[in-house]
Amino acid sequence: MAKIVSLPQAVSELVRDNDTVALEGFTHLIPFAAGHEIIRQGRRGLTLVRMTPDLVYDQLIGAGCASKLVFSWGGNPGVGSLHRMRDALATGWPVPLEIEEHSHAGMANRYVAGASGLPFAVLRGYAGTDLPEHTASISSVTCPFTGEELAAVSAVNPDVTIVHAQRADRSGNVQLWGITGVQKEAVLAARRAIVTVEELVDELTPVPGAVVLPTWVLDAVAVAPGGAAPSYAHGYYHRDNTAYREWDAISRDREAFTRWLKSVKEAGA
Amino acid sequence: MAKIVSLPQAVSELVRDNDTVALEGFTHLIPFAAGHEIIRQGRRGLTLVRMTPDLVYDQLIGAGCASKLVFSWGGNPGVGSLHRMRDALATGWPVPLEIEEHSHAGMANRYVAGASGLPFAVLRGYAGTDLPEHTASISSVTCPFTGEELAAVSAVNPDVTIVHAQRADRSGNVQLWGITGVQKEAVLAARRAIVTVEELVDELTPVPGAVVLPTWVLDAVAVAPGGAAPSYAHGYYHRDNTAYREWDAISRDREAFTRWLKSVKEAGA
Amino acid sequence: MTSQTGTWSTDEMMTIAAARSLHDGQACFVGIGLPSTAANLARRLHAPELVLIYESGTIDTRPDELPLSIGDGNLADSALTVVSVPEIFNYWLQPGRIDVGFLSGAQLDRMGNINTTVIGEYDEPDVRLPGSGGAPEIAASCREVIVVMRHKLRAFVESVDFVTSVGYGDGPRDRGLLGLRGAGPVQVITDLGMLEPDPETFELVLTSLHQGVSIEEVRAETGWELVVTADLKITTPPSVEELTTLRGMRTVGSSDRRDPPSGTAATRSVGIGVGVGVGEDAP
Amino acid sequence: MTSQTGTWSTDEMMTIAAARSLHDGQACFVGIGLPSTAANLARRLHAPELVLIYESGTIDTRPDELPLSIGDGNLADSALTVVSVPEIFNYWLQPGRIDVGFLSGAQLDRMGNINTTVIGEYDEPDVRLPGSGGAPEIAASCREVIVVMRHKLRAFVESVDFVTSVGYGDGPRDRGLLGLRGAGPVQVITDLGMLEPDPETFELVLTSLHQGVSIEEVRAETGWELVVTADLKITTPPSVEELTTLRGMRTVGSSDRRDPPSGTAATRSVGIGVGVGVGEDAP
Repeated sequence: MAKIVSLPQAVSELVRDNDTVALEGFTHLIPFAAGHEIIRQGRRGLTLVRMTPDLVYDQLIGAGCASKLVFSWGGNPGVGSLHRMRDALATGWPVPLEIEEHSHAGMANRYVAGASGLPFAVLRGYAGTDLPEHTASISSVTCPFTGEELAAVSAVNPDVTIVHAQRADRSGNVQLWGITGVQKEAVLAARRAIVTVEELVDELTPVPGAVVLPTWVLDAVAVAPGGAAPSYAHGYYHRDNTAYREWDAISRDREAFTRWLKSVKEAGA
Repeated sequence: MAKIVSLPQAVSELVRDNDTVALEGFTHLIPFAAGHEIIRQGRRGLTLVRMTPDLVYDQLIGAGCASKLVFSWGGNPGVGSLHRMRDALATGWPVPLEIEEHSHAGMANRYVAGASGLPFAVLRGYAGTDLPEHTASISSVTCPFTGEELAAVSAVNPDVTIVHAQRADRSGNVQLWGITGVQKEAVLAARRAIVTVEELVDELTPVPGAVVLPTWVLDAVAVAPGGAAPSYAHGYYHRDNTAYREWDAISRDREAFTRWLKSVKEAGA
Repeated sequence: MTSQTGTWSTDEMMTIAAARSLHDGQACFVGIGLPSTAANLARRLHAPELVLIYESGTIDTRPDELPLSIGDGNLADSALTVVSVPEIFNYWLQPGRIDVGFLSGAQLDRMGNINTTVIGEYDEPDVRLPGSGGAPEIAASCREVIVVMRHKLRAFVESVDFVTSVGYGDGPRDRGLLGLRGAGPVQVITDLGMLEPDPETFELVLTSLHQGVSIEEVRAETGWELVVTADLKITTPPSVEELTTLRGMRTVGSSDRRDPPSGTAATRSVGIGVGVGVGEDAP
Repeated sequence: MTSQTGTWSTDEMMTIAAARSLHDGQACFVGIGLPSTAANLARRLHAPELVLIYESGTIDTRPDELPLSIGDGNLADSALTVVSVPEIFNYWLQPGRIDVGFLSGAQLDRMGNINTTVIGEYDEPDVRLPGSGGAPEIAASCREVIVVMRHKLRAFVESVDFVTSVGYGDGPRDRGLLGLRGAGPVQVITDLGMLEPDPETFELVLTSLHQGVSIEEVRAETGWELVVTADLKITTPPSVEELTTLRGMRTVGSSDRRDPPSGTAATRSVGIGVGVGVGEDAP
């Protein structure tokens, strides 16, 4: 059963140094507020898992929270590169960063395996590409019926998954809709799960296309209005494309980034 | 792209003797009208695939349409046995019936593999049971990462899948809701797909919990109001529990069944 | 065995004992028939936050009336969410996140193994039963399994004709060797009493008698040398609240309230002949 | 190369040529940027029943305005249905039911292989690119792949530094040996012309020049000995309808209509530096 707590309390109790942490949300509902809280609480040595690292992981990497990144597409959508990620990879600033790299199909299936209690998933993927030789979590299996060889990827089971949703009821059942990405799988694959929400409501009236996460598979629900900005929350606010473009200049420059980091830390004080 | 046609035309053009046919619908939205049309058109030698054979397959088996049944639970829910299925198995009346037997988890995953274009699926299943020694489509695979042995089931790819849905638009996009079972997977696993619907509408307004099947993965949509009776269509009509109970007496007796069969054939004339 | 003991039927005792075995806040994988009645009864009594999950894909259902089939419309209407059948098995049952699964069968053996497939040989059976349904994986993956079935000699056998669902296999180490994650059948609730696995051998032993039932009556309906625990208990009889609540539960489409002589859940769902056991009488 | 040829830009020509390559009724797996612009243009011109599928899970989207990211809210709002990301890859892309996939990259080689991962060595790259995204499986599973990218010498290379997405591997038999079901890159559309695989060798050869471009200009931007087909064509110039429709398309959140000098789709989506290629510049 999820406890309804503050975001600082949720992060304090459930996110630990050296954890494997997944913050998911495919373009939509990216849990930025939770990412910033992790920065403020100074977690270190995290293995960050996410299909599309996006700005939120560029920020966590630049803040020195991460020692490893597991991902399938690392860019600033429509803008360019993730400069903090590039800097950490190239120069080890502020701390060295290891990577484990997949395709989207591979990462999605790793979460599916994790959510399903299986040690691996099978897919038609990676054949002929150079990825398998660099990524230990890609292997192959032979179909016992046809003899065909297929790709296998190991399950991902984060210590903690954090997602953002539109709303929760007072028991901690969560509802999200619009583009729902891989959030259900990321939550069900995790040992612990935190959901930040735009609002608490008395009742979760049904919404077309909604995914519901029952309270008994969650550990904490925290109210964080605007918690997905500068990404968006369908039905609540739009994507702040200007912020995405402006991140390019901030993240290119260590000093500009350091100023940004200071402002995030002060915002929590 | 689905053509909007009559049910007799859909069955005539798309269901062939000796086909592997799946009529799916988990308690809800069972495509009885389509089953009766297959009986009227006198198809023979079908391999019938369905998690829960239910009355609809008892009827097809009794009518002599089937040479094989692939299933995971064969009963009249809440009432008792499927007597036509039992008779065919025990005495070969009216024609001998072969079976291929799974668990629900196994059958569901066979459809998932079929829908995913994979030759098999992996699950935690069957371990320690007597099923694998009688069912060739159950095998095992070893996880290439952990060495753990898991069950494998071969994909099901029906020649034709038939499902019933609440409604379609005039382009043949289909919408169903309530308990949606394994219908999406059964349709996507099939080489050809027919959907019977309660009604055609101008627009598929979104419904919470609805599954949508795009017209371009379907071959035919046929309007068949009441086409799921005596099962039910959520929002349209309830399950006819009396008919389920009455089936027990009809199906126990070859003569009573033969009279029923005659009435079904005449209903199409 | 009389059908009434005091002012309640043996089937009512079985249903109420099953309801008591569920704890508030648990997630319970519910079969139709008696498990569904018992789970909904528990939700109305001591376990208002019991999470009911049906294999048709409905999660956290709170039906006002008892469903007739495992896929009734009122299960979908009252559910927190409805998911697909593949999802309910793969994401919800398989990873071991369900606390309790209810099972039954045509045969149960001394090691808790269950048969719902065939009586006799597989290829030429004496009786063809409905088959597996969700049972094999419920038995494998739920944290605990509770078996509910009428205590009959033909059903409580030394060794099942066909292992549809594994209890403790051939002995205490088998579940581990097979990679089964759940604890297995921790309790068997019948119309005569309750059995539990011996902590050492995992053989099912009699731990409780329902009021008015003798050990001899139970032994007469058990196909193995039934061991009785030293601290054999007498099951607490149904309370007035339990009986009143059970009898006040309506089934969908029925105008009758339940009443002991003809309308108990157990009579309806268990007593429908060999091979259609509680929890197995619907897909 | 001038940025304008006649009254249209080279990027407009590329977008319009890409739009023309899509046929009505096809299902198209669309990347953001130029593929999205081209696909939405085709839907407004000759292919009203084109089915647009985005990897964020939106199926049959009909956005009034162009999305900015692959997961924009207007894609969900205008979709026939929205499914999860695992489902879009497993049920929709993987089985080979998508007709056309658009791809691009930082490097494309003579055998149609694409690199969006690194320039240089993997462990110590000269340039770290965004990585795979959906591309490897789009390249493997769509019935056909169309590559759209600006024709630059640094991008059109003899052999890619890293194979992110397989075109024809090392030769005509490789796709079959690898078990890849789709036909591979049947067309490469650039701002200079169009290339297609040679029917025998599967090497990319020049089949069409855009109006005003010379073979020498194309060769100067191609890192291998570019073969030119005997029946080299000149791409039909944009029609007034094509240009008007393209320029009339709005992007979400923008009050500007597109205009050639600064606002073309191609300028926006292709010209954002090495490593963020068309169709790869969003998750």
